[in-house]
Amino acid sequence: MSRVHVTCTINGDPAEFLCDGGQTLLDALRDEVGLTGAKEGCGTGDCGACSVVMDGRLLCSCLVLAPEAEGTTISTVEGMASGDDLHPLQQCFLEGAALQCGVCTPGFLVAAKALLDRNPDPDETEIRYGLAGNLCRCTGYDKIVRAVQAAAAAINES
Amino acid sequence: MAVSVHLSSNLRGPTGGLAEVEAEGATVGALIDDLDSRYPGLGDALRSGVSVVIDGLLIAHPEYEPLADGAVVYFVPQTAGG
Amino acid sequence: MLSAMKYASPTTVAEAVGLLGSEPDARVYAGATDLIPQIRAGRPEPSVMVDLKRIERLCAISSSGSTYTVGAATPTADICAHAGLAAAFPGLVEASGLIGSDQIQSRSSWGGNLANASPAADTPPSLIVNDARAVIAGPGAERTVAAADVATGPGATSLGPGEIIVEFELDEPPARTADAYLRLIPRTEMDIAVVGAAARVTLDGDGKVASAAIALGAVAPTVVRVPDAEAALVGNEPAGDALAAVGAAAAAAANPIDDKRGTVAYRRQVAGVLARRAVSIAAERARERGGQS
Amino acid sequence: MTVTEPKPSYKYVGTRPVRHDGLEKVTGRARFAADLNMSGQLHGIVVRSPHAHARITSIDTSEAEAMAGVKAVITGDDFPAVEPGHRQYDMCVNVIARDKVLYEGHALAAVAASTRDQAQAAAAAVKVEYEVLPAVLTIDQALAPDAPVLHAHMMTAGADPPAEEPSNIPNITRFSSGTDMDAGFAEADLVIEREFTTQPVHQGYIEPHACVADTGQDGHTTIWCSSQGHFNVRSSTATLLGWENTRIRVIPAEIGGGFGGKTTIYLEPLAVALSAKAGRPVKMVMTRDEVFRATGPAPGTKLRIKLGVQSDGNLVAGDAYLIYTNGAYAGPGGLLGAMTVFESYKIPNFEIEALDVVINTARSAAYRAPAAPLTAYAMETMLDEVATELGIDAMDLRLRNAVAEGDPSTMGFPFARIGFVECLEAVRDHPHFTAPLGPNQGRGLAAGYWFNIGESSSATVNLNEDGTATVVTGSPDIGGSRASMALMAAEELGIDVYDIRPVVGDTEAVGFTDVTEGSRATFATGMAVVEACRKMVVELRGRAAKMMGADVDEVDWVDGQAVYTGSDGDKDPLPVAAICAKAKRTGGPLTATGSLEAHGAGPGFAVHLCDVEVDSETGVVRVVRYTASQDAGTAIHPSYVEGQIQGGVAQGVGWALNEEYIYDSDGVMENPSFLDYRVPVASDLPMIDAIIVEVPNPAHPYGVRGVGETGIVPPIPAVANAIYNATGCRIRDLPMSPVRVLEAITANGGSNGA
Repeated sequence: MSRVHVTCTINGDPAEFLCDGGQTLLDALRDEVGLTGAKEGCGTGDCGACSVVMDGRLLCSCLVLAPEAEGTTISTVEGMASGDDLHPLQQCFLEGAALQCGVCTPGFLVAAKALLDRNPDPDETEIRYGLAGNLCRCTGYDKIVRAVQAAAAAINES
Repeated sequence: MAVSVHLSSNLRGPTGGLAEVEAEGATVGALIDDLDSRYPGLGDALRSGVSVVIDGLLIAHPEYEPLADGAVVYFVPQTAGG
Repeated sequence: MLSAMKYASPTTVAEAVGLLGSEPDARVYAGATDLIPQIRAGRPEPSVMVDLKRIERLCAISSSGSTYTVGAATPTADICAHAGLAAAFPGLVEASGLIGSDQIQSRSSWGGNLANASPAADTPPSLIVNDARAVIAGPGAERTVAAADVATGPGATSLGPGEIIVEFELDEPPARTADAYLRLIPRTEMDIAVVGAAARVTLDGDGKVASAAIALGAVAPTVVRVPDAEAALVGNEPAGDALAAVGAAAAAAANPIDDKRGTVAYRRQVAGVLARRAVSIAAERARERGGQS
Repeated sequence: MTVTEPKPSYKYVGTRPVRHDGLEKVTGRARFAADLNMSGQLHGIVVRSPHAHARITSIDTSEAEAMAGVKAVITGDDFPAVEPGHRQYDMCVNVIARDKVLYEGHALAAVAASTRDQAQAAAAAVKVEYEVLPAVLTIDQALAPDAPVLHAHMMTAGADPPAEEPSNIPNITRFSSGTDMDAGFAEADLVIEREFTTQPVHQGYIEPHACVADTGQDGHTTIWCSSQGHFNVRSSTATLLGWENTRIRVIPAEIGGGFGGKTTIYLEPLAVALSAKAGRPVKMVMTRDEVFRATGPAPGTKLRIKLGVQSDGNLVAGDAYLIYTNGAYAGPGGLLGAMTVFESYKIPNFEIEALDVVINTARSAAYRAPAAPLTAYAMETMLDEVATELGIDAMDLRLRNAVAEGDPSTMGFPFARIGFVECLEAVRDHPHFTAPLGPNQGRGLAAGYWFNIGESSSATVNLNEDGTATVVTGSPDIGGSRASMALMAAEELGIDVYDIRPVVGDTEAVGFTDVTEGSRATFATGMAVVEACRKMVVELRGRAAKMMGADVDEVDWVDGQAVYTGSDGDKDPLPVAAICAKAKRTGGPLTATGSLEAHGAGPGFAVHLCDVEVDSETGVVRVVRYTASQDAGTAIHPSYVEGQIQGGVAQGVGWALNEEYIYDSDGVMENPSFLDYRVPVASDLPMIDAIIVEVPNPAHPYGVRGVGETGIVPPIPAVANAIYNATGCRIRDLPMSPVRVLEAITANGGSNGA
C-alpha cells in the first residue's frame, strides 16, 4: 500500500513524514515523527491529551487525519519552551504543582497556551470553560486553573 | 508471657463468641499456636489475612513480633487499599 | 484501523463531487469529529476520505447585506468569532459554540452537524428556526433546500448519492427579532444534548409576538417544530399564560426515547422548560434590539 | 490553610519545592508506558468476548495465524492450567479466560503482528464459538434462588451454617459489638432505616494500560509498563506464566494515573507470552473502550442501615446490611464496607453483615479508599437526616459522636492519636461554614474515614562525588512522591532538596517494594528513605571522624555537615561534599539502604463542606463552593497533599452526580467512552479549598499519615446533603443525575422545598 508523503512545519522546523491515508495526526506525530508528548487518552476527542495547534487552531490530533497536515504549521508541547527558557505556563505549572501524574499535562499546556493567545486575561470561568476539553483526573483542576491565572499575569507583566 | 488477646467479632467463632481471652507466647506466632491449642481452629483463622494492633501500632505481618508479659494484642482483619 | 483508507483534499466543489462519483465508498468529511470515532467503533471504513476543508467556498463567511452565506465546513470557532453573525443570530451562534470543546470548535461545522444527522445535534434547531437554507452540490445542478429538509432520521439525510452541502444561506432577520438556544447536559461542557430548544421571536411595536419559531432537538428522530407553541405566542406578550402554553406544547410535541442519556418523561418535561426559557431569552433580545436589524 | 499541632520545625519537610520529575512532564519528555518503543517490536491486540456470560466451545486461530504480518497468536491454552483454590486464580483467569468468559470484554486470546492494523485484522479473524449462558447483571439477579451460578466452585466463606451448594456469594463478613441489639435500639428515641443503591464506577485514569515485553532466547524477559507497583507486576506475571519471579525484570514507566486501578495486571502476561512465542518485543496498548469494558470498576452496592439515636444526639445502635458486587470474581468490597461503615463514630451497639456477590461484569479493582465512599454515602446522609429530625446542628451531632484517641474501633482496638475532631473543627471554623447561601443553593456536610496501610518498602541512598544524593525507591511516583522522598532525605541528610535526585528503581535496582496502594508511599517508603538516611548519617560521621582524627562519638551531624564536639580544640566542620570528595580514601563509596515492613499506618479522617445550586425545573446540580479538611499527620509537600485532597473531591463529585456504568439487557456496556462516562470537566467544579490538618502519626518519624485516599470518601454524602438542603429531597440512589434529581423534586411537589 502506498503511503502519503507529508511536508509541514513542526515546532518551527521543516518536517516530513510518511503516513497511511487513514492514520491520525496523533499516531503520525508519535510513531512517524517521534514526538510522544501528545498522548492518546481516549481516541474520541473527549480528553484533550492529544491537543496540538495546527495552523493556529487548537485541535485534538486524534481526530485529524495525518495527510491533512500537508503544508501546515504544527505546534506541540515539545515546542513550547524556547531553548532553556520554559514558557510561563510550563513554569507556573511546575511552581504551582499543577500536575500530579502528568499524563494530561502536555494537552493542558497546549490548550492553555491557545487560550491565552486568544484571550490574554481570562477570568476563572473563561479558563474553566476554555479548558473543558482537557480531562484531568488527578488534580481537581484547582491548581491547573491557578497556574493558568499565574501564567497570564506573568505574560501580561512582561 | 501472659498476653491479653482481643478478637475482632468476625474471629470469635472458635472461642464461642468470647471477645477477650488470655493466652501465652513470646511472639505473636507462638501466641497463635497457644490460642489454637486452647480454641481449636482459631490458629487457622489468625494465620492469614489478619493483622494485629499492639500498643496502638498496626502490624500487618506479625508472626515474629515479640510480646512482653502483660501485652495486649488485638487481632483485626487485614485491609487493602487503592 | 483506518490505514487502508485513502485521503483526498479537493480544492473545488466540482473536484469533490467528481471524487464522490468515481469512488463508491467515498465519504466526505469536514471536522471528522464524529466520523473518526464512528470508524474506530466499528463502522465500515470508507475507501476514500474526502476532506472538504481545502475548498475555499466551503469555509467562507460572506454577507450580501440582506443574506449571510456561510460555508458548510466553516469551523464553528470562526462562526463564533464573526461579529455580524453573532449580532444577527445570537442563538444560532451560541448553539454553534456549544459543540464540544475549544479543540472540537476548530473542526466542527454546520454542514457536518447537519449531515451527520444526529437527533441531538446542537445547531439544526437554530438553523431551522432561522429558516436557513442549505445549498447542495452534486452530480446534477446545485439546488437549495430548507435546512429543515436535510436530516430525515437518525444518521439519514435527503442528500442524494454524490451530493454535499456547500453552504448555508440565512436572511438578515427583520426588526425586533432575535433567537436563542438552550440545551440540557448533565455536565457543563463536553456532553451530547439530552434536550435542545431553539426559539426565534419577532415582536411587534407593542411588545407582542408577531411571529415565532420553536424547534426542539434530541426529543425525536429529527428536529421537531412546535407549531402549537408558536400559535400560542402570536398576538400575546411572551409571558405568563402564553409562556406556560409554550412549555406545555413543547412537552406535548416531544416524542423522545429512553436511552443512556435520559428518559422519556425527563426529556418531555425539560423540553417544555427549555422551550419556555428560550422564548423568554429570544423575546428579551428582540426587545433590546428594537428597530435595529 | 493549615491547622497544625505543635511539632518540630523542619527545614525542608513542609516546604513546596518544584518536583524533581516536573521538567520532563511539562516538556512532553516524560516517558509513559505507551511512549516506549523497542527495536523490532510487534504490536499485540487482545481478542475479547462480546458476551457477558458464555462457555467457550472452541477457538480457531488458524486463519489469524496465516494473515500478513502475524507472528504469534495465543489463547488460554498457552498458559499453565490454574485451578480454583489457587491463591491468584481470579487474577489468572481474568487476564485470559479459559473455559468460560464472565463479562463482555473478557480477554480470551491475543495476537501479535508487525503493525497494529495487522494485529487488529488478525484479532478479528480469530474464530471463537460460544455457548451463550444467561447473564447475571444485578445484585438481585445474583441472589435470586434460581440464579445461574457463575463459578461452580464458589462456596460462601463465612456462611453460617456452612454453605453446601455453590452460589454467587463468595463471602459473608459479620462484625458486632456482641451486645443486645434489641436493648440497644430500645434506648433510642429515634430509629431510622434507609436503603441505598449505587452503580459501578471507573477510576478514570487518563493513561490507558500499556506495556512492552521483550523475551530473550535465554528465557528472561523485560517488561516496561506503567503500574502502581512493578514488583507486583513481576510476581503476578510470573504466576500466570508459571515462571520463577526472577526470570522477569520490570522497569517502571511513568504512570498516568491509577487510583487503585493499576494495582492489578491485565496485559503484561499476554505481552510476555506473545513475545516468547514470536521471539520479538511486543507492545500492547489498550484503547479507552477496552479500559472501560475490561478493567477496574469499583463495586456497585445495595446498602441498608438502621440507626438508633437518643434525643440529645447520642448514637446508641447501628445495624448495617451491605452488599457489594465485585464484578465477575470475589473481591474485598464487603469486608472493607463492613470495616468502615461505623468506624468514625462511637456506637456502643452494632451489628454488621456484608455480602460480596459476583455478577457478569468486569472484575472490580481497587479504587481509592475501596468501599468507604459508599458506606459514607449511606451513613453520613443518615446522620444529616438524624440532625434534621432531632433539630441538632449537623456539625454538633458529629462532634458529639466522633471517635478520638482511646475510643474502640469497630474491630475492637482503641484508636491511637487521630485527628477526626480536629478536622471537624477546622471546617466549623472556616468562613465557608457560616457564609450565606444564594437562591436555590444548599450546603452539605460530611465526614470520611480510611485506614491507610503500611507494607514493605525499600530505599537506597547513594552519595555522589560532589556531595549530592541519589535516593532510589521501589514506589512508582503516582502523584508527587519523588518530591516527598527528596524532602525527607534532605531533612535527614541536611542536603538541599534540589541536590537530592529521587529515582524509581526497577525490580533489579532496588529492594522489594509493595504496590503503591492504601496511601502508603510517603508513609512506608518514606520510612525506608529515613532509615537509609539515618544509616548514611552514621557512616558520614565515621568518615568525618577519620578525616578529623577524632572519635566517631565526638562528631555530630548538623545541617549537612560533620561538626566536632570533642575537647581537642577547634576543628573545622566538614560539609557533606568534602566528605564525599574523600570517600575513596576513607572507606569507599557512600551508600546505605533502608528496607522495612512499615508498622503503624495512621488512619486518616476528612471533613467536607459542599455548596450546590439546583435548577429545580431541570434537576441540574452545580457544585458552587467546596471546602475540605483532612488530617495528613504531617504534610511533607503541602502542595501535593492539597492536590490529593482536591483530586479526591473531584472524583467524589463525579461519582455523586454523573458517573456510572450503564449496561444493556445483555450485559454490554453502553457508555465505554469519556463522552458518556462523564468524569468532571474543569467547568463543572469550583476552586476546592483544602485545609491540611496535622495531627502527627506517632508511628512515623515525621508523623506522616497516608493522604491519597481519604479525600474521596466524604464528597458523595456532602453533595447529597447539599442537594437535600437546597431541595428538600433525599436521594438514595447514585448517581444523582439530573434525571434522578428532577424525579425527586417532582415527587416532592415540584419546586425547591427547603
